[in-house]
Amino acid sequence: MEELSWPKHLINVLSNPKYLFPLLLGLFVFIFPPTDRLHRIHLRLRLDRLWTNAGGVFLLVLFLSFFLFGLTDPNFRLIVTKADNVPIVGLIFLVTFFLWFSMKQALENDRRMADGKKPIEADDKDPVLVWPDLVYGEFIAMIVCTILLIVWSIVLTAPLEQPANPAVSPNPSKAPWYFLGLQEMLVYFDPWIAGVVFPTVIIIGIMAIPYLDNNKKGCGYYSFADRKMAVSVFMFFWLVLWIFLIVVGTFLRGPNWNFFGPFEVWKISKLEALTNVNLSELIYMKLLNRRLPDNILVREMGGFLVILGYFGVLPLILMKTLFRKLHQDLGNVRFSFFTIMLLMSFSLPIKMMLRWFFNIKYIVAIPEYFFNI
Amino acid sequence: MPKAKKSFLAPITESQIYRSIMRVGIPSTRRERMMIVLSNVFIHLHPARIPKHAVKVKYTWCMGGLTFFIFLVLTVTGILLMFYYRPVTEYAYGDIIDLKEQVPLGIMREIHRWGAHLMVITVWLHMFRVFMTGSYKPPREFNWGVGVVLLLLTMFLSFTGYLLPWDQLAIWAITVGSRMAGATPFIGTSGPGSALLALGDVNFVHEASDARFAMLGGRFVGEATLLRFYVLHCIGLPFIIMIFMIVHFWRVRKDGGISGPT
Amino acid sequence: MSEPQERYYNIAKLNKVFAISSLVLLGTIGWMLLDDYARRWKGYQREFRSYEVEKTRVKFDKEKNLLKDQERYQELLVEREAAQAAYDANSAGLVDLRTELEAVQGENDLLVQQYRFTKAELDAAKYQYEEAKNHNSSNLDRAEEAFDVLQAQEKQQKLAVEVSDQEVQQKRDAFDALGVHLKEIEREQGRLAQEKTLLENKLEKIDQHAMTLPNLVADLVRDLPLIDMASPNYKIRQVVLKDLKDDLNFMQVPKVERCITCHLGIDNLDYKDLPQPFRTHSNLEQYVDNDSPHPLEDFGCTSCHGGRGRGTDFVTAAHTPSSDEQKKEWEEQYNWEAFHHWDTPMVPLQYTESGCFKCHSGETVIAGAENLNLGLQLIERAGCYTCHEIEKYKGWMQPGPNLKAIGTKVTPEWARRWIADPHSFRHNTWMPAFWGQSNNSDPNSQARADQEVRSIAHYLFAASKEIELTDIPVPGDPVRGEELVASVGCFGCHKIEPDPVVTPATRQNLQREQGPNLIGLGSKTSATWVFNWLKDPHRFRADTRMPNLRLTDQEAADIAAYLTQSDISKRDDFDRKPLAPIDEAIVDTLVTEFLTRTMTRAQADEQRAGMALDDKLEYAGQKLIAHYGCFSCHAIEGFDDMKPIGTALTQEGSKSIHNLDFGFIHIDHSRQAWFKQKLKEPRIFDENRVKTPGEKLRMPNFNFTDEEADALVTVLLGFTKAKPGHLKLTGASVEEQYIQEGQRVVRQFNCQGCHELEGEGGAIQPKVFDWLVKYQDKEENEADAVFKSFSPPNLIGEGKKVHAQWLFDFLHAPSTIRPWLKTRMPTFNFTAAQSNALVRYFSALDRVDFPFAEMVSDAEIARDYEDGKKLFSEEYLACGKCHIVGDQTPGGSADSWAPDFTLARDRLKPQWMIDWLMDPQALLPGTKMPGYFEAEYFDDAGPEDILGGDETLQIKALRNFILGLGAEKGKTESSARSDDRPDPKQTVVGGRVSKAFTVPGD
Amino acid sequence: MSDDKPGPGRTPEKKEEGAAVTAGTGSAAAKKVASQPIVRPSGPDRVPRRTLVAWLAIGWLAFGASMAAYGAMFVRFLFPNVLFEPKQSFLAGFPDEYVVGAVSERWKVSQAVWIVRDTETLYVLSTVCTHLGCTPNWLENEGKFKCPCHGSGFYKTGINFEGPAPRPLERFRVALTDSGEILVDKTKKFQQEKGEWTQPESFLAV
Repeated sequence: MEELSWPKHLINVLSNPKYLFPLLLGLFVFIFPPTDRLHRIHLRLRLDRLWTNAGGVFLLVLFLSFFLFGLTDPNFRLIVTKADNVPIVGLIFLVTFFLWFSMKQALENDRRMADGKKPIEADDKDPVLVWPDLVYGEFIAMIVCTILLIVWSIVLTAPLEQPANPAVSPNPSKAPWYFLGLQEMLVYFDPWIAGVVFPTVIIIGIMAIPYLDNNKKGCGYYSFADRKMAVSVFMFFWLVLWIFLIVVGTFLRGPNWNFFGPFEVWKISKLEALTNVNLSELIYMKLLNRRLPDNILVREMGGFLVILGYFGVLPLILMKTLFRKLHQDLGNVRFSFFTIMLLMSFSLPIKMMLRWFFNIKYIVAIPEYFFNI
Repeated sequence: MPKAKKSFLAPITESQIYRSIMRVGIPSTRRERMMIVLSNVFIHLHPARIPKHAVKVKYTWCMGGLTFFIFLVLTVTGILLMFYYRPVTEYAYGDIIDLKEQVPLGIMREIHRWGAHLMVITVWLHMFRVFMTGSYKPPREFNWGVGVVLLLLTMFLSFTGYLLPWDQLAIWAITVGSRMAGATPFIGTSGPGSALLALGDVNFVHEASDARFAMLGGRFVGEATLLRFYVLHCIGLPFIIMIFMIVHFWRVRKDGGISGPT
Repeated sequence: MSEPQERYYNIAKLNKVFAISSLVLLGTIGWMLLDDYARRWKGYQREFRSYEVEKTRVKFDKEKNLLKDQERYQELLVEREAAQAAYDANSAGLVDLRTELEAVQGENDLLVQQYRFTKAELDAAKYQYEEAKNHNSSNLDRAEEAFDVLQAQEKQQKLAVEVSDQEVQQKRDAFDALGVHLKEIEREQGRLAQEKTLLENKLEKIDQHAMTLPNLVADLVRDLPLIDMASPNYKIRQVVLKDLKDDLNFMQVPKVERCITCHLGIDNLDYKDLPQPFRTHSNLEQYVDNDSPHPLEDFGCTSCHGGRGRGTDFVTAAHTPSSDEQKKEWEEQYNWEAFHHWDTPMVPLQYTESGCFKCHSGETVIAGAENLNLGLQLIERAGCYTCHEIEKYKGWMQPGPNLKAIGTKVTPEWARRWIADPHSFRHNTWMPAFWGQSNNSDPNSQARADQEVRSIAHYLFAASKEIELTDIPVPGDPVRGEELVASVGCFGCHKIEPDPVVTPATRQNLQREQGPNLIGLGSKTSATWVFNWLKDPHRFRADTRMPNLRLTDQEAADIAAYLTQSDISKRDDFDRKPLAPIDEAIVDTLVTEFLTRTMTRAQADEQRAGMALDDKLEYAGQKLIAHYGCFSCHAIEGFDDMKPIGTALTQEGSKSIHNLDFGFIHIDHSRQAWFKQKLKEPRIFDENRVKTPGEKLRMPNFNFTDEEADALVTVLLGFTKAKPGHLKLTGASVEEQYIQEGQRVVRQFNCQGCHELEGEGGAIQPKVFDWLVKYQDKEENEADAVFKSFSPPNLIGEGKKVHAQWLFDFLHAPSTIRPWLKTRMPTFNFTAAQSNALVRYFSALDRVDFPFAEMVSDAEIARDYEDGKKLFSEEYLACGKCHIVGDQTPGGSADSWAPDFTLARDRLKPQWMIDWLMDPQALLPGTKMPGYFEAEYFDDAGPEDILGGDETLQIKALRNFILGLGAEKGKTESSARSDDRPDPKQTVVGGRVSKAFTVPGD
Repeated sequence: MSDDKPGPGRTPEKKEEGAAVTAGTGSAAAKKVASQPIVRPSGPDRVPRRTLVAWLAIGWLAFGASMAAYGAMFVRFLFPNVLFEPKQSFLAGFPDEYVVGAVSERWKVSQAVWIVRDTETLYVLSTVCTHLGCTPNWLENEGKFKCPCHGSGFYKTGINFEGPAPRPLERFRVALTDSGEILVDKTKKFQQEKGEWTQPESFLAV
């Protein structure tokens, strides 16, 4: 193997979720500022220019050049052009485009409303006949969609691997791509949390959006300024915890579920040291310098306290401090539901970081009863 | 109104047969245009008139409509594929090979598979659009919930279809995916609390009686799973998803049509 | 009143968008159709068709010209014209006759119809009548009456029909008679032109230039897209196999073979010169053809070649190139890429024989699969099966010498030099090299190696037992010894090759490497040891394959002297190789490493501290022997029931590529590439790996050549988990099992080193030739003529020839049959099971009933005595001129002698003797035995004055007389024989049996 | 075709767009449309009616052709390129195995044929009744094939003589292999009514 050129090497290192994820998180609050203060920084950094035509071109060029540059690399090409991965490449471009497209319209509306005008949609209230305008448009859209599907089908053969063999699992074995976010979570959480609790919570959470978001503004038109908090939280879930994890799971997870940079060979023999400890071990062995107590409850007391603090005390603190205004807006019930949800979802990045930077595996570890958090 | 020259299609569009089917000829007045919407069961999904911004692709991205359209494409190709596919472990793999190697226009499989991927994406983008325009807000809260159920069903449809080729990709994706069911608290063997559901020495939650078993029809992904997933994929889930779709479309209309600024 | 327009889009623009997108849609659908339609195999079929037309046309032209030159055909043409003219001239009569015939025929038709109706009514009436009878109905009378009437009517009508039939026949005959001559000519014409007509018909079907217009149009239309399902020219051809399955992991699915969709000329010799994919199979005698043992319908293609039978595209059929050049060519020509999603891709052409093993796994030699056979023999010789479990070789003996008494044989110093580098002592030894390999040649490893070898040697000698050696009673003479070695048959299994010579890897060569190359024995051991070993090898090890040649003391002493005291016996360079001094630090490391595997470091240190140096060496040696698996090939004290250390190879050919560690070596990611690399350089995959000594690869290096490695790869690829249906497996019948069992014994004891068996073997023959030239002063051409008679006998037809009981006894205690032979049948110390296996093997080979023995009664022998003696005498056939009779040896040189007649009675089967006398060449091609009774002039062959000149009787008399010669000799010892066939269970046939052979199941 | 004239209800902005896209947005449409009482602006910004219809016609033609191709494809899809049915020819043993004058039911179940041997010939009859496809029974005593469904009767030769069957039973191609075995090929059939029973391979001369 020849040496990698430095840009590839840099990308390889950077794309390690260990670095990429915190980086994204850091950038995120400035790109989608949930609060006014952050919004001011956002404006000062002129990040709003991302959502203009120029910004769109910039994003397009950025993504395109990355992929074009990447395609010169055999390993990148191998992974990206794998038939089942192509939809995800498409997804990256589509999501970025529609993100830009919606934000662009939102910003236009925001600007109009700042000038005291109504959003564009409000100006377009004249009725229009469905026949032919809407129906015709839909018809054409269907045709175009069909064309896309057929061309895609001709160019790419649907994958069919070796016949099923229950005795030999392929390495890596991946869930369908749309579940890769969940599979990624499984690395950090026990199956019952990542595979059962989280999906349930996610579904309930999404369904609860209309009931939590009692902001009367921002209905029926694109806008950001009117609903910074809502958009920002949504983007966090949608972009960071869903799309990003899918992309990582698809492109950057290789044999043995090891992390591989986009320009790295997927070697089965690659080994990573996975040395993890539980919180209880940290407390008793490292801090208190003694062996783990036999009693499970005593042993995991620390963990329970942390959990209790996280879900019990933290919301109260938040209520009084950072989220005071939110609390006022939402009221007690909504607020507690919202913060619990939010904290739950934040537990994922927190667990990730704990794992990456402190090698902590479980906060509460009771494998005896399959109860690990 | 002065009579204009008749269209050359008039002998057809004014015939009794055509009229009996279409009710309205080629519409040329506002009234006729509205009539055609009202008298056609398919187009009647739409109201006769909508606000102008709702016609704009810029606003709707057409994602909901396309999702429905792809669903129809998947139904048609799926039915065709059923002619050549037998959900039995001995045959399934060979049948899928043959779609590529021998069946004329076996490309239906490609259309079906890529269509399924595309549908997941369009559903996501549709939800994204709905969120960005705040369209879930009252009075449309419930329909948002129905939409979430549709999202789930879409992903389950895709998931169940994933197993059918019976290749390595299939069984291992399902094996990995279904492991999670086994971790369900209380009713999954490897979930917390499963040990509590025992009376004396008799354990009620074990590998052959837990949530995962119900899903797979066995301790591991095998013959029974293939059949289960096939039935769910071809009959069970499409049936449910259609009911929810009806509700969804109905509620779009009943909740005041497409959203817009008040 | 203005109506609000309520419109948004510019409809013209939408129309345009619609039109454009519809056009694009149409385009994509067209594209999809074409993409689906334009399959590569259609192109091949089209191409093949043009070849087919070409070939057919050539044949047709040839046939046409042949007819043109054929006189008879030309005559017929003329005759036909004349006949036609005559026929036409009679047209008036013809018309009359036809009119008459038609009239009669019309009458006949009516009669027949009437008759049939009546018959049907009769059947119904009969039914009614029977019913009525049964129910005693009141209608009985009426029914009976109706039945009777109809029956009478039917009889009458039948008669009428018969008369009418006859009349019709007469008329027809008369009509036909007129045209009979013309018909005959036409028929003969047709017969002569049959081939041409067939070809012409074929051309009309396939050649567009020879088609009728409607057919031509149809031909153009039938393959058009969308309607090509109705009756296409070009279609996928497939065979579904019943007994051969694709293994889809825990499921066996019948193979579907579509290879013939493109490989169109595979079963037709006409296409043997065409390029691929059309070329004929290279061996239709054996494969593909319906009359071959492996017809396509039953065996398909992928069962031998591998590949994805359902594939209809070059890539998806999982073709595999056989060389880098081919790979490049395919990449350019077919966009070839490895098809990873099929576990059994095509086996590269050079390894195709691996496919034979699936069904022929029980056989020792698979006819025609030379590469595979060589590989199997290499596995046997190298002893792969001792470290790697291989189903086929379960229970085979260890290939290396017994080391339990090593102290009696060699010195520790010699042993250390030998273990460290066996090839420096004997260039072609089969002992592989463990040290000095790519992963242990660095200075550290070398220092360690010295101590490892020392420890191993230490253990071996410490565990060695003494075997008492008797002193050589007489002084040996190396010169006589050399001659003895050349003559008694040592070269059947051994070589004496002081210097490396390039020998091709052949099976015959391997037969001569059954035992070690006998050089350097003076360096290795003492003359006394060699003497003792030669006198009785089984004393050293009961199951050794070294046989006892029953040498006299003098002979043994001479050979021992030659092997230990002549110029071939010393390897001075080797003896002078320095031996590293002991390095206790390294020995300590070794001991600690092994100790810490089962205990903590502290415990290990403590234990080690309590060990003397000797103990440490012994301990380390023992562990190292276990580590390197020395015990697999050699019997070593303390290692009697150890498990083999290598990977089991029984299903190696099905191993997933992911389970093969390619390390950092850049070779093709295929099984065959990995196997070959591993065989050529077993330790290569350690390159650039950081490993402790204990983790390193340890397979030793056998220095396989490329051909040998290829042969072994063929075998390994054949070791698959494929399970052919039982109908396809060989070895199903009892005979086949006997043969396979016997072959295994033959192989293990290297019978073919001396004898020719099943058409191969006799490896010693060139050496016999050398001996004749060197010691018998024969000219080369002389030697060439007679070397076969001085070689061990060809065992063809042995089952037909000799009595089973005799053979069984002979194998245990060989006796001299051919006293002129210097090579001697040694005593192998066979177990009863092994001898039985051999006896059954010979019977099964010749399809002889077993264990029946035919006998000739004493009375018969007595009856024929006089006639036989006359025939035997000098005046007539002079049998005694060549054959030995008891103590009487014939005159002349020994090369014309023939076996002793007194042995015949016990040894030979009477029927065989008759066959032999009739035609010796047929039974043993090339034999010196003259054929007195050749079939061509059989009736004149025998003398007229004996037995009335009846040759059949003469032969019988002669046979009986010869049997009598044996009876005279054996009378004292043998009991009376009966004429009857012996009871099959009665195993005592000859009357003097030490051990009896058995029949399984009895 | 539909009236597509943009009227005054259009927003000015839209008008611009339309004008920009279609060169010389024509006035021709205006003349045709009766239902619009509004006076249409005339002049160079109107789409010519002819162009309008042309585009629409092209669109519908192309779309119609696509749909036709689609439909044809679906039909084609129903005809696989290979069949997994059992082979249509089989070896039926040696002629001596068949009794002269008897109808052999040996292959009735596995191959759906009767093999009939008389003094000079041997022929293979299909067991499919020519009426509606039932399988007749061979009645040894009556010497005829009788179909249980609608009572058609056939002689041993296969000729129909009673009941509704319109034509005789079919015969299959029969030949001898090189080794003298009977080879029956069911892909080739011979029908008496077409005079095919005299053709060489419709029977075997024994």
